[in-house]
Amino acid sequence: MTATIEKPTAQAEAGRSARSLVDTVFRAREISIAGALVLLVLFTWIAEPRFLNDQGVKDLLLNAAILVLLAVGQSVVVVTRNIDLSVGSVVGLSAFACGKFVSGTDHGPLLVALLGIAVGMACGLVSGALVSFGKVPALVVTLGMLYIIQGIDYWWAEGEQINAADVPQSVLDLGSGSVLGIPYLPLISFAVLAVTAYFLRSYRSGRELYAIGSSPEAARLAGVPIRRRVLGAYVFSGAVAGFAGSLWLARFGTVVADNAHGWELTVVSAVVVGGVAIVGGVGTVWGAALGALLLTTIGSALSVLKVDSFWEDAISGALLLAAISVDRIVNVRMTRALRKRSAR
Amino acid sequence: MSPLRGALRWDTAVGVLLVAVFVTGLGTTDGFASRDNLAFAFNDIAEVALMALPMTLLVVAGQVDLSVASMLGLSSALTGQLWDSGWAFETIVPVVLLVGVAGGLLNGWLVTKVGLPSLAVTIGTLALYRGLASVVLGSNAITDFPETYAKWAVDTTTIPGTFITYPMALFIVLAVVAAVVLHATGLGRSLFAIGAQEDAAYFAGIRVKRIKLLLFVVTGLVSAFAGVVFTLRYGSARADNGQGFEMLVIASVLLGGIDFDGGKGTLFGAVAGVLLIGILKNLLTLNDVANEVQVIVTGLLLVASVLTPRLISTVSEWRHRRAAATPSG
Amino acid sequence: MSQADSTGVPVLALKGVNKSFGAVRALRDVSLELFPGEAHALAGENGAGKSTLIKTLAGVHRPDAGQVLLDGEPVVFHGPADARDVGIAVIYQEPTLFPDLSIAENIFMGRQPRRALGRIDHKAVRSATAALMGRLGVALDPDRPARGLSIADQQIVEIAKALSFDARVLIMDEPTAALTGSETARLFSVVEALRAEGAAVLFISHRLEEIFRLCQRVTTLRDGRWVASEPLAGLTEDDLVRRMVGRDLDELYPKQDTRVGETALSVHRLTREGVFRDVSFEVRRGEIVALAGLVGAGRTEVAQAVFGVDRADAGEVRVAGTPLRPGSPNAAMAAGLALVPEDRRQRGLVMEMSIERNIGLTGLDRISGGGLVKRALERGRATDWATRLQLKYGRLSDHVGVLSGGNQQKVVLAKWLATDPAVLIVDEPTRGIDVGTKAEVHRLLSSLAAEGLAVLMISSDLPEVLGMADRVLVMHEGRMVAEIPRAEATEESVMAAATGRTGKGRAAA
Amino acid sequence: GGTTKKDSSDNGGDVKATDAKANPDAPLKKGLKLAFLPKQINNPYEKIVDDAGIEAAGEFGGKGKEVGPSDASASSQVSYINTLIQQRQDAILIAANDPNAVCGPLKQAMKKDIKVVAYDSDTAKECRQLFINQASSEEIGRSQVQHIAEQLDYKGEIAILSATQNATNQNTWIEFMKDELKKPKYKNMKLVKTAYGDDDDQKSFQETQGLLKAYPNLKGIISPTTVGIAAAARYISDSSYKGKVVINGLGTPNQMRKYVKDNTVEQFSLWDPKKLGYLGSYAAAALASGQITGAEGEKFKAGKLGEYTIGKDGEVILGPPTVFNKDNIDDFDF
Ligand SMILES: Nc1ncnc2c1ncn2[C@@H]1O[C@H](COP(=O)(O)OP(=O)(O)OP(=O)(O)O)[C@@H](O)[C@H]1O
Ligand SMILES: Nc1ncnc2c1ncn2[C@@H]1O[C@H](COP(=O)(O)OP(=O)(O)OP(=O)(O)O)[C@@H](O)[C@H]1O
Ligand SMILES: [Mg+2]
Ligand SMILES: [Mg+2]
Repeated sequence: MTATIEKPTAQAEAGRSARSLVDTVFRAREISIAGALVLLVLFTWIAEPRFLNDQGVKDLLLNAAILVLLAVGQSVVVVTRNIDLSVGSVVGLSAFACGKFVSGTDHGPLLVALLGIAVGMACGLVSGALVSFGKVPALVVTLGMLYIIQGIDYWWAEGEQINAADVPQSVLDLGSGSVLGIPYLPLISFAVLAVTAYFLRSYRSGRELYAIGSSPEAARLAGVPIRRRVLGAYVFSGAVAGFAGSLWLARFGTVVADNAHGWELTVVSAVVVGGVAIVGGVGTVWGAALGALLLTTIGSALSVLKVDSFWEDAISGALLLAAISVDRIVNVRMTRALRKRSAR
Repeated sequence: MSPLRGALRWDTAVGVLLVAVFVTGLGTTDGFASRDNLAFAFNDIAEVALMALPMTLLVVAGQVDLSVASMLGLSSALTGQLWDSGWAFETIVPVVLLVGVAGGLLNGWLVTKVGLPSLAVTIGTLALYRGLASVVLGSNAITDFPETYAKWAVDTTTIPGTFITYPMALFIVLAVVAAVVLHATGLGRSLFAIGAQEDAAYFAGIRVKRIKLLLFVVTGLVSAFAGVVFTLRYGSARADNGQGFEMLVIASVLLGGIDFDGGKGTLFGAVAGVLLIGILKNLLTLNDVANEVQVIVTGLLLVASVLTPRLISTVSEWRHRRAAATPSG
Repeated sequence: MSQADSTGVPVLALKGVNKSFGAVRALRDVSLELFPGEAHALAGENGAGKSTLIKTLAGVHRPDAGQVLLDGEPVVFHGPADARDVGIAVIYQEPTLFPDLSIAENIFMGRQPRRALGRIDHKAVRSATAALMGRLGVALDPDRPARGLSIADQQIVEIAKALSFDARVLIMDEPTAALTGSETARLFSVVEALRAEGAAVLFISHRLEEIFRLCQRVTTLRDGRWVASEPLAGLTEDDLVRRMVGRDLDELYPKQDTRVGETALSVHRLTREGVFRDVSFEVRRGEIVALAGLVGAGRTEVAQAVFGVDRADAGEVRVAGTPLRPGSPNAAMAAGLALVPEDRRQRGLVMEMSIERNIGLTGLDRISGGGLVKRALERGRATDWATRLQLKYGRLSDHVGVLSGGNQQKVVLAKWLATDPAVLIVDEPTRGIDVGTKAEVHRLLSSLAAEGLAVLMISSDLPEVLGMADRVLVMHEGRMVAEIPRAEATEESVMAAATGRTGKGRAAA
Repeated sequence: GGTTKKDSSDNGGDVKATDAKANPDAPLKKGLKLAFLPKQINNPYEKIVDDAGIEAAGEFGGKGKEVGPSDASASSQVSYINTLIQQRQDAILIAANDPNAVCGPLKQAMKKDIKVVAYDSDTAKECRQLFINQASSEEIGRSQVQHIAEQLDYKGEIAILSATQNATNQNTWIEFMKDELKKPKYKNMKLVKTAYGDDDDQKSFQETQGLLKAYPNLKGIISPTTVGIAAAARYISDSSYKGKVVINGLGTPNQMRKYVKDNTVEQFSLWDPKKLGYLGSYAAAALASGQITGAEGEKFKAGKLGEYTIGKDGEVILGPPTVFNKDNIDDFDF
């Protein structure tokens, strides 16, 4: 959106040292976000040591798990120069569908997860088909889908609430259980994250997603099956959101129709903070996951630091702005330094 | 073919749809046509409509401001807090508008000087301004605004003999101004150029950054003013006023056929989009259509807004190709 | 001399192809045959339909009528992938790279060598790219992202991409437009080698000497119609031009003698770290000064810094004696500067805007009255310049994007000439422009100079530089290395300076 | 100069339509149209109330319906009031998101002889004829503190987990809680923080987390909102704080059953939301039929609930809340 006029001028013939510097610049995003995260955690920990006790670490990971998952799904779409604003609604619908499905039964977690994924995939399929085959702007379509899915969810729920008491214990255990002290949820998110990252890096279809986002026209001429890939990205994002919905049920036990209402902007900001360019083609799911972790950690840190709740929003907004500004400024500085260095 | 294509442009279609919905309402729904109801229906969307105007210009220039509703909330909270601490209303309004300008400057500065994408920046300021609103006012709700001013904002006061309320009248005036700026001035041309191809606009000597900054400032200003209108209209200043309006504003603008990638759209379309959402909501509510169904209708309209023109052009292309394939004399 | 046997079955052919875009009939009943081991040239003016023909062969466009034949059998390509899969490699007129991806990925997208489990073999991708670069004799780092490559380097990546296919048919749409002599020579030797291996080649260029150098046959198009297909042996350049234009061509490089006036533009010790250093020169009224150099010498960057789109780190620019506020294109325009940028698609034009609005964009205050844009003035300005530059268009309200490459270039020129500048900087002004129009543009530049305009012309086209310039400035690796007066400017002297072997001419201060 | 708050201490007129005479013997009219306007449709608690109210309307031959926004914001209720006026309902029953924002339109409604009854969360007094209070606000507020104090032996730090920062009923109760805490017998107890979960399950959950981490010595949490208490209980039940931190507040038995049984929560309280809706429905009908006008001291019959008397400021109190614990929770289903 901001095609900056000041362009990165790296000399083609620049030698090895400059090249590794280039690498650093391009990886700076992940590094600076990780740095910010570490600083934040350290600072909070010094102020309140209980922040990092067993329960504290567990809470941090648990809080981030679902957002990380959604950010991973969203990045895959954003990388193709599209966006999926319907994720919040999909999580809501899937969580409610799963809740309705298990309530009063003893269905196991596997079945619930499958149902959630199926619901999410269905939603992703519709959005994806509209975007890829209808060739219509993703933002409008998925904003429309946000409303449509939400409406369906409300209409179906009719104000009903699924309570933890109705949910089978095996499902709830998925949300609260752990192995070796690490809760399942973050482990699941990490697994999805790692697999997605590897796929995006090492498979043709993964690289093609970046190609589409970087230049749709060039992708078309290179024979990339754009429609199929974009559709795939949406189905994946939908499936991940649906899966997140079933995990939501497992974690919180209580579901109503408007779970995750308004999360789309949080997810998008996690992705953007994590360095995935909103215009596509750039960024990694690792970055997006770090972005999500940073956002949830800011929230947790503020409440641990006893910040007046009236200040919480303002501070997290300011921190978000600071994070992306500092990152951008560092990046610009480094590019400029690089240009001047290569003068010699 | 070209006049046909003109008639099938989406913004025209939204206009036609608006009239159709209106006429249907007159014919089928008791109480819809009453002056009270029309005045109310229009006034009910006054703030969203006001904010949609600068938003249209922003989106045409390829930018977006998601912080408008938060600015509305901050302005409302500030109005309440200052009023409560005994300030004169005549002093409060300029101060609040200045805060709107400052908020717009911050958005614009981060976008133009720091070089961040506007979507990211304004997601941040969305949280920041809303947060400041709750810092200012906490959980208080301030009421008792002066009747001398409040009466101009409510739907029971209309321009005599019409159903046009004063916020609506203001909207009409500003809409005309915005339409002229966008479609008939050099600035408007520049906005389209910036939205379509920023580099080319910059190389053509257009002051891209300055114009963007200006747009954000105007958006902040109008949002702050919308906050004052909102506060007076409901007679209640609270930190969460107008929460979630940003999506409504964006939805209206998009519904009017403004291309989110920038460089395309008409102000007429945006206005028609806003009014359509407002009228439709009123009509459906009057007919006891449940809220969830209204939500679905909004979504379907949005999808239709982009899908329909697409379908039309596909069909006409197809027909054209068939015509071209058969040898002509 | 060619081992092609024109009586055999063509690998790829078009038969009776029609293609229209709305009201524009880009191709009418066009046929073409490509034989193995033969280089075939496609000639025609701007907008004749050459690129459209190529896109039809490449599966980008589907013909409205007529057939594409592969090995004599009719085929239907549903997309570029289909054409690619049967061994057709295409270099399009406008480079189409993925700016965010590395050069290596750009070349092998969708075709990366794979390891077990279908995983990409990143190492193999990189080494294959390095090999290709070696073959083309350029030192581009395979891991470097494509963003920020100069147009020439982008073109080289495109060429490498096409070569990587080991294709049966290699189609090149003006691959040399942005290249200088040495790269072109290198490219030609690679193409020769491919041809010797039996590949069919289709080549488009507006530089006729290149056509004669590389090709054996030529097909000429005029206004979308097929004119002739014939062997090049026995043809002269004039014959070819007559086929293309339908008349004899006027004098090439119509340089008028002018009286050189006072200094219009003076650049003093301009520096942008890492790009160019300590560049000083002057351009006087009535003078055409050429800025020559190898690709990547920094000429474009100098022009952009002078015009203020880039900020110089040091130095000063004066227009008519008054220092220019740095970093402000707006101030530059006010002072009477105009810059026709090199990259017309990104920087020269707003592709989605109409022709008239693009031309009006540089003079919004001139076409406005009382704050409002006067449509009549806007249209008048556009009509005037479209006529003067012989622009080929449907309606002035059409998007610039639908014009042919050369006609787009004319719109960029129109847009800047309409500002009535005192100093005109043109960066590759005739890139992709056909011979007829090129002469037109040259005549225009000449007569404008005669009227007292100062022209700084950046060009990689050496004949153009020698034919048009009163003085030639030469840059080498970011430094001004020579200033050669017209009388002493020869191909050798300029090239010597450009490659750093400063012999003739006097070294710049 | 200028217009300041002092100049306009008395704004608007009092439009309360109490000029009409009440006729205690008037029969309930048939075919009355009652509209319930909850804080937000989709709020399970409000849904129970409204459904009960609609059912009650059926009992006396009226017709009830529920309309409302899907977000609990102050402004979104207003457009519904307007349409209800256009539809000429006989009475509007509203659980106000904001006591003042809905005032203007409600006054208009009353001018058009539509009766206005607030329930659950009050509007400004002059904007409705009756307020059906689930229990006296004072009693709710004070009893919350009394209950938790007993559980904690009058010692230790406590916190409150409320709904949104602006919820009227919540804020009124919290005022009374703070007042109660001033009494000397609570001198060893300390209210350390009021957190806001926005009646959002997930937010409440995280706020609970935050409270426990920020205040290591926290001994108890009062959550006077059904969403909040369930979320808090759920967090505690899975964490190491189980058995160490006391949760009390207002919740529904169905939501809390699991946590009472697994000993996370010992007790909590609530009135019967069905009765609240039922009473609201009858009160609205009595108003619309002219049995009462909303003046203090008037009496009306609320079907099977028996007779109620209108108190000060048009308030009708449902009755004391029920305290739920292990022994009685299985007797309730809502
Ligand atoms: N996508 C399109 N839509 C509409 N018209 C088009 C489109 N592509 C090409 N044209 C028109 O078709 C005609 C032929 O264009 P083409 O690009 O093939 O010319 P060309 O011979 O390649 O010219 P040049 O030498 O300038 O590149 C032109 O009049 C052009 O305006
Ligand atoms: N758009 C761009 N973004 C980033 N770097 C660029 C860009 N264009 C050129 N460069 C780099 O700047 C240096 C100078 O290039 P420049 O284009 O000024 O050279 P030039 O002499 O004009 O050559 P050309 O004939 O290719 O335009 C080169 O190393 C080139 O890679
Ligand atoms: Mg071409
Ligand atoms: Mg150049």
